[in-house]
Amino acid sequence: MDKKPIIELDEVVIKFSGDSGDGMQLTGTQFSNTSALIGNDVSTFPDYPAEIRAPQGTVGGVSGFQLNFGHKEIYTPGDYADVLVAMNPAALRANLQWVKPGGTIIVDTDSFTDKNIKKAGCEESDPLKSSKFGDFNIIEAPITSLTKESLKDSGLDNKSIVRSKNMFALGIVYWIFTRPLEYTEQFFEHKFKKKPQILEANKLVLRAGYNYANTIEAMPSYRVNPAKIQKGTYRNINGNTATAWGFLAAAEKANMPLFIGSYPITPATEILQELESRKDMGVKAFQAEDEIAGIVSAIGASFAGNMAITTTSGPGLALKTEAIGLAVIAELPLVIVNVQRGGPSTGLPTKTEQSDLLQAVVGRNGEAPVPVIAASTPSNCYNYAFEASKIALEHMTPVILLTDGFLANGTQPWNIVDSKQLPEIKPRFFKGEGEYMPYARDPETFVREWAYPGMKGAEHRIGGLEKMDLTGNVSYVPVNHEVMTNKREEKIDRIVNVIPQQKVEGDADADTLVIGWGGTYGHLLTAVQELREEGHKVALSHFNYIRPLPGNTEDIFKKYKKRLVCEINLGQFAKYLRMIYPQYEYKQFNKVQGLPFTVTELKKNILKLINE
Amino acid sequence: MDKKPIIELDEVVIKFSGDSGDGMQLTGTQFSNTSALIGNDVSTFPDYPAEIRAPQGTVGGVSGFQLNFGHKEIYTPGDYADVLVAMNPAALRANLQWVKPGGTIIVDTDSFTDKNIKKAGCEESDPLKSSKFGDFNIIEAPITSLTKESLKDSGLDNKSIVRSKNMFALGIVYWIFTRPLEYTEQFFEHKFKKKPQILEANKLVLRAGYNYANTIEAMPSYRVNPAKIQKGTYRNINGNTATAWGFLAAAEKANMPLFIGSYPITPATEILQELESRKDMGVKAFQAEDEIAGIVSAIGASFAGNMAITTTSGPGLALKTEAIGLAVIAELPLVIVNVQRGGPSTGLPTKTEQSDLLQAVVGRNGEAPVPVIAASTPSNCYNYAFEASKIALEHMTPVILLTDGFLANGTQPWNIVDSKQLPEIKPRFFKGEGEYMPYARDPETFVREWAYPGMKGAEHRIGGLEKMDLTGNVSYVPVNHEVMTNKREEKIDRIVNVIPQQKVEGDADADTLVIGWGGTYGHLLTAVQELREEGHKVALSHFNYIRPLPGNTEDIFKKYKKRLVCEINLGQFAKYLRMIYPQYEYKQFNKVQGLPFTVTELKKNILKLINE
Amino acid sequence: MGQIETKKYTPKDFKSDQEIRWCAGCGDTAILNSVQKAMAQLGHNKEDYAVISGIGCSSRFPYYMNTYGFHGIHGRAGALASGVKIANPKLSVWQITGDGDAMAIGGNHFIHEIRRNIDVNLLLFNNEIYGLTKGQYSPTSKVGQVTKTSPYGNIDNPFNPGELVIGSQGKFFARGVDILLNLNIDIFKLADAHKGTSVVEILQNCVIYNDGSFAHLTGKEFREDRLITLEHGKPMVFGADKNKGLKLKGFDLEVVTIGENGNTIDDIIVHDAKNPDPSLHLKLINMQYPKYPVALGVIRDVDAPSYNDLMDESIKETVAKSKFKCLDDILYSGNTWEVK
Amino acid sequence: MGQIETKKYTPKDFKSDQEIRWCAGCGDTAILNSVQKAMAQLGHNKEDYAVISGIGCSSRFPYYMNTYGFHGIHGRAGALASGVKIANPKLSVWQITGDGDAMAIGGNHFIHEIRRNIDVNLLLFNNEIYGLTKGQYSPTSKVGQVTKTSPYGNIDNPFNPGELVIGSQGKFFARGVDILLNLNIDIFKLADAHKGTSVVEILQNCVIYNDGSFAHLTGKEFREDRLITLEHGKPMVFGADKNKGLKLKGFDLEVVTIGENGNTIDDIIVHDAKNPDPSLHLKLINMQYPKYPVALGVIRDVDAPSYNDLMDESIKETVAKSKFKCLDDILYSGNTWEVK
Ligand SMILES: Cc1ncc(C[n+]2csc(CCOP(=O)(O)OP(=O)(O)O)c2C)c(N)n1
Ligand SMILES: Cc1ncc(C[n+]2csc(CCOP(=O)(O)OP(=O)(O)O)c2C)c(N)n1
Ligand code: SF4
Ligand code: SF4
Ligand SMILES: [Mg+2]
Ligand SMILES: [Mg+2]
Repeated sequence: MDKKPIIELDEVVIKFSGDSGDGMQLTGTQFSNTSALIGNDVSTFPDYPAEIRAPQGTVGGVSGFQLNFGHKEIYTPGDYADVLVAMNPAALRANLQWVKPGGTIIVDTDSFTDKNIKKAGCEESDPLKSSKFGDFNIIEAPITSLTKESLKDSGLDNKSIVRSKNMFALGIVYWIFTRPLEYTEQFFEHKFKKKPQILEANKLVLRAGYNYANTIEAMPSYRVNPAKIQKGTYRNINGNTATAWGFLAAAEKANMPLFIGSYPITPATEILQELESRKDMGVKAFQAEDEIAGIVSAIGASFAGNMAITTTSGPGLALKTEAIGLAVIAELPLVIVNVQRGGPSTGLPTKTEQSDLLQAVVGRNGEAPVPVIAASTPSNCYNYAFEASKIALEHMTPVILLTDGFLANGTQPWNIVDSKQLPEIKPRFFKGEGEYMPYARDPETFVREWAYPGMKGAEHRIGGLEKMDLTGNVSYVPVNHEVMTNKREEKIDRIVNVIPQQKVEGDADADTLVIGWGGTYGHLLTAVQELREEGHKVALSHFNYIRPLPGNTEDIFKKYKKRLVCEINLGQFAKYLRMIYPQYEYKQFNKVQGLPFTVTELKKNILKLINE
Repeated sequence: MDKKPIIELDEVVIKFSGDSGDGMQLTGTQFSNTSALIGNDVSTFPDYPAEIRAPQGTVGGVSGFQLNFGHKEIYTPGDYADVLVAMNPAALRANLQWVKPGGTIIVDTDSFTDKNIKKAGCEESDPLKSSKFGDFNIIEAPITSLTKESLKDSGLDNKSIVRSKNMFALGIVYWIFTRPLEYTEQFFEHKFKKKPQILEANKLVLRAGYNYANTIEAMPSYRVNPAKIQKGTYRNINGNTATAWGFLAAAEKANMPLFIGSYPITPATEILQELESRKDMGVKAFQAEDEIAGIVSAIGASFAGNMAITTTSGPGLALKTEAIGLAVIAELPLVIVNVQRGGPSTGLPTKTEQSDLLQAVVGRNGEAPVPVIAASTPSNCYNYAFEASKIALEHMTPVILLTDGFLANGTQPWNIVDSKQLPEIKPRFFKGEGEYMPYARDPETFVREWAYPGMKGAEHRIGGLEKMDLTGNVSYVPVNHEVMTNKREEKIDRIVNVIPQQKVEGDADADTLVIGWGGTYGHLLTAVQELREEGHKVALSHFNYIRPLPGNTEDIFKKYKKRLVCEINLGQFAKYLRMIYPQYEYKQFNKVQGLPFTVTELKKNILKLINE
Repeated sequence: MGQIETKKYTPKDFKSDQEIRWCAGCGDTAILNSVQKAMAQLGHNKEDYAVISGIGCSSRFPYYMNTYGFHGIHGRAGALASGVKIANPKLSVWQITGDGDAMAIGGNHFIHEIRRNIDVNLLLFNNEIYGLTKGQYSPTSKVGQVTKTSPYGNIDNPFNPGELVIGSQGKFFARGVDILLNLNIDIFKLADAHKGTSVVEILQNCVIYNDGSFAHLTGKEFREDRLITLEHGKPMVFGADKNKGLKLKGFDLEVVTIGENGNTIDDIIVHDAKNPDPSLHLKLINMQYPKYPVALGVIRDVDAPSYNDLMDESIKETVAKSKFKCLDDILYSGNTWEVK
Repeated sequence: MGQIETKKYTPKDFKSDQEIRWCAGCGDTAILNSVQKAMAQLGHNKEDYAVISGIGCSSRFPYYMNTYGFHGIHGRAGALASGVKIANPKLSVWQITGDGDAMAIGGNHFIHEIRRNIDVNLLLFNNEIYGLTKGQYSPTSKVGQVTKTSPYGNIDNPFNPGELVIGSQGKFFARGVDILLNLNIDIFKLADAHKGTSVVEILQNCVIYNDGSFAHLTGKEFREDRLITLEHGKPMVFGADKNKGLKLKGFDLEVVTIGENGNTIDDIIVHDAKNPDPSLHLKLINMQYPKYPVALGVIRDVDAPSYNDLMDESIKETVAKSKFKCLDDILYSGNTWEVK
């Protein structure tokens, strides 16, 4: 097996693609888990159609799973694939443009029937023979028939047999990249514990693919050595799970019960699902009848003394707008997670976008200031969910946490941040001494004290009407309204004192500063690093704290001559920066295709500005 | 009666104030109607508590009606009152600070009992004797007992008798300002047609008050001559009625049925109420179960080929956010009226504010551009409701029309704009020729064609998912999403070509430009005019078109050295201007007290900037 | 649910220092009194009461109660109360809501709260009008009613709140009248004892915008003949002389006079509020004057698990079974690896 | 309502050019076929159909219909359809909605549309799951059901759609099954003929996330014994041998075998879908297997004015009486004055 010469690589991008029913998500996940477990850094990007089952064999029905793994640190799932696995003509057609020149393409030749080629809408009758293939290293494998062959004695029905062909493909790729099979085999053993026939079949096919690759000549074998990454215990994690766990961590640190009130919506649903599963940790997960009940029940839970959150995506955030205002005026802690997706309206529900920023920052009736925080990698969703909770609880305010479809579904090896590594969270509970004044504030932070039902002697009433300073009684006194409006604003502004300073990565003496926020971090960092490696001077300042902006933001901006704000929208952060720091000019690079940036296009656009 | 010398005045501010149950709104309305009918210009500002009936006798329960009428053009209800009518101690206490030095105060001495004085929370035991009164001309009238006296033979019960004491007060004021009684008498005749006893009693008391004023000495009598205003037929109108009628006008001009789907909310409800009454004009007024059903039913009606609108206030706009996105992507005409009130959340529901601006402009998920228009006087709500409808129908887009509590309830004599004076409205209906392409666009305006159910041969499907250019079929093609996003944005931007140029009032060669938008126009104009009369150079540019801004906005801004944006919020329009024209500096003057500006404070702040 | 021992409270203990701002004569004030009286008699600690409302005249209620209170946003009282109760099931949660708050904008939360059987005492102040916004028709306004938004008469067919409760699988429904303090107090005690959503519709007079909407039923002179107060286990008799009653005739209800046409007290239906089958309760709820007397009292009171109890049990069970004792257990579970 | 003459359409005329994107075997496809067949037989012009939906797998329906169609936003199908129908009452409006779309987020519009009796044919695809979001429990999921959001079993007590329709004063309720094309077509015709909200619950199999949810009822082998198809005016008989039936026993329903224990066909209840009193309909709607057969067909079909007709009449009446013929009449009415 290891007779062949092995070529060492730094970084490889693989895209598994096939029909929605072909199990590509599972295949991709297995490959990335194995790679992570053997010490590579990995970044993944699952990409699937909005339909549960889009029409078989069509380009619209192609499901893809891209991953980038390497010997060095990996920040993005990669622009172009070194290896494409295409289980049918549609998958080939949809992804060919995304394969690097000279890249390897593995196709299941059995699927290239006339019918399938037509369904895929290919122009040529035999796309495998097409001149376009000159540049590629094509591996034509009769995957379906070989799968059938290897399972002919398994006793399984034809449908089940064919369903396991993805494991044949995985076996091939495992061999090419010298991966061990054991982790995937362990996975089978767990998953098919109660179905020994299926368990055996999967193992058999995986190995058959592996052996097939070993057998046929003309196939290079690569090794991607473990990455030199920080010490620690790692696990693979995606953004939604990381978000859910960040809240668990916060509740534990605050020593409070965790309540989530949510309504399912793509791509946020997994947070709710994970927390429903965490009933085993005492989480009160309430699947509400709609988004409004989701947030309002969470506000009720917060009033009752729980740490409360609600999770959603764009259209759901729109529906929660009115209730966010209630949490603002009631000054109750609450975290609202918005996993952004393609808009407007239902838009492109399974695709990523950053177009809810202004809605989050200013999209409410009345003067209703809310801190806004954005995570920037799948794994740091954990940290920012924790941070959002800490700010909410310690500053008695709703906080909006922005992630996006790319972060939510993307995975990454994560150097586990356990409870020892996290700071304390100390809500400002009423201590029971003296008379309780619901709207008396800490003179430093402007934060009021929290008393909740069950606390003896602190009975009080709150609500959505303007309230008298200190007492919280309803008040229509004109000047009091201005006082309270200003205090609410000031309270949020002062959070600047507890958030970290903004960082810059790259050249301090560059002319050009690239500015980004949220889920584009990996792509922006890679682009900037590559440009620097190529000899250009450039820096990146990527934002996680949106409102308030870190205190040193202006200091950073003024150091650079040129600023390029890159976003997956029409320029909302640029607009926001103009609102706050109008004295600087901001160039924009925007993309609105429901897709993450590519490093290539970023470099091109940054370079253009550098050279201007 | 006309033996006394009559003093001629240019402008007078009167405030009627009393308990919520004292009928001050009616009294004020009668005075302003009479004044308007005899040719004065008038501006009014009703101001009442949020409770239906706030506790009797307390300051919180005081209901006021302020009006400014004059011989010259009147743009605001005035800052300080020349005459205050105070029906009880609480009314006196609440309003004393708003009376001009040397002003006249008419009090019902019967109401100054110990109990009432205590209820009002007055510091002194006899507030009428207080030293604070040195400066005022006090008319102490035993209004309640005189009312009782004059009705002692009326056969009415005590409650009904006392209820008419407001007419006694009105009679006094009528006499002071030499107003005829006939219009109010006609009003009684209409209103109490079926209650002749009450009719007679009201007439009697009104006249008794009038005669009382005539009888007692030491009382000057003033005349405010008719204003020199434009020729035409006039009527009194408030902002909500004007808004409703603007829509009627638009539907008539577009020759389309008018549909309104709304849910009651202060201070927008009267628009719905007026249009419910206009069933007699064929209006389909649908009081929905909530705000969401209000707007969504309107979208349905628009899809079905009606001219559709929905009306609400802040919290309701928040609830409609998601559905506005649907109208954006479906590219269906719709007008959303938002009558702004004090926020956040329920806030100060009966008070005015301009704090929903950013919500209107950018507060939606996804890139969801919507034109935003703001009315600036009670009567021009008519024009801008018409304009909003015209843009919606001719550009196939939802349009947000902003008014506010001050405009909604304020009244003004209105030089009627009838159908002859209004432009045509020409929706781009599908003509039935050729194949219908739902998302084919006019190359100039980017507007699509409108076909609706019932039109033969144009059957098609629309919805909230991203759609393919031209055909409107669902599309997940990445580049198409960008194309459509840009076209939707561009369509709204191009509306700049059909809206009027921005105007400047005042000195073209001033250094200082005052900038405002929406309901503050009257106050800003008065302040600027008065400053100019006082010899200062200053100009005003007041905005009605918010998104897009008029094409010449930049030209105007660049002409001035200093810009002061005055708003009833924390500076939302200033932020918005920085977003669009960051190259200019904007100073701010903001007030968030649930009250309109006073001309006095505006002048002070503008002057400060002029002198800087 | 606080201590078992009965606290010695007086109604005054439940009065807040805020001045009542309802119109003089508004039914809300009478209901406030009956709630305060009832609470003084119930066994909960004062700090364990949470009084939750939406927006409307009626929803100002919490401000007048010296308990924990939350005046929410319009229509969302049900969701707010649900969150409070699930978050802390020990609390005694009272939801105050109007016909608009609960059945117009809040309709969805209303039906879901009821179907889930969240253990909340839900007092629905039905004045058949939107009071706070000054008199538009509500989803319980009568057909033909002239209001600010139905100047030509209302064409919107009204809900019958109890019927919607049945449709939502409600397990407790009672009907009170603002001015009938003792009846209300009796109902509140049973509502408090019932574990699940206890919906109490209270016919409430809005003196300003819908005065006398229930006067044809509640007028002292004829009240006894037009209303029937149901009590579990008691025969359904009514009338000034307690000689009228309800009898089953096939699948229908019939009003009979005891002692006439051979009808005896034994012919009269004995009220069974505990019957899970809702169809007879529905008939009782739907009874309308003049054909029938209108039913007051606890019409339905059926035991069923509440969502909050099920949630609690389910959490206890899974926590007990779980291998995870703290988050670190989860973080280090499954596929992890070490980099040294 | 289009012309009286019957159009000669075939089901193909109602198929759009868009490829169907439901999973192979999804019940939605069967329902689509039955709707297209029914429409070909009804008397409306094709351009007068408006097919309106919310969001969900089922709500993709309009894309496959060659009629006017609007795929709305989640939960708002009822409000959208209401607007369409009120705006243009001549249209034949078909609302397509899922159990989540209609009864979770859309619950409020659902109950209000029904209470108003807006003349819409409302097809509720009940698969007891959220399909499009990949398998969370819905408000009709069974207690104990394991789904993505109920990994330890669902604790949320489900609605029975028909019961909620009754609670909302529904005048028409029918139940169909995805695969029973002829039954569905019969129902659709009656729904179309009914003026008012015609709610048709269709038991729909989601092969991916809730496969076999209704299999215990609809399996060919026992279907006849576990389902009963009600027809107005016909006795309530069922069973493979048509020898079982429903009989009234006091206030309850009983399943009896004709010919056994002295039961004859005359003991069997004759279905009266037109009875305004909902209590027997409610019992029929609530029948659950194994105690009872589950009722299919048109269970309730009661005449009552629709909101849209009342609106139309009210407008006609007020317009006829009005002194205002155009806006100028209003502008110049009342107190006006001239400045010369
Ligand atoms: C989101 C929102 N929509 C509308 C309103 C306006 N509003 C306040 S209370 C109310 C209705 C009140 O009726 P009801 O609930 O019956 O209470 P009542 O005043 O009759 O006691 C309405 C429409 C609001 N405050 N918020
Ligand atoms: C405002 C909003 N909330 C949530 C969603 C996500 N969502 C889409 S469909 C759906 C539920 C679908 O269930 P159902 O209506 O039963 O339709 P099915 O897919 O089962 O046919 C949900 C929760 C959304 N699109 N919009
Ligand atoms: S308006 Fe009606 S409901 Fe509101 S406080 Fe007054 S009487 Fe009560
Ligand atoms: S997920 Fe279920 S409901 Fe949705 S298309 Fe597939 S089978 Fe049908
Ligand atoms: Mg009410
Ligand atoms: Mg479903």
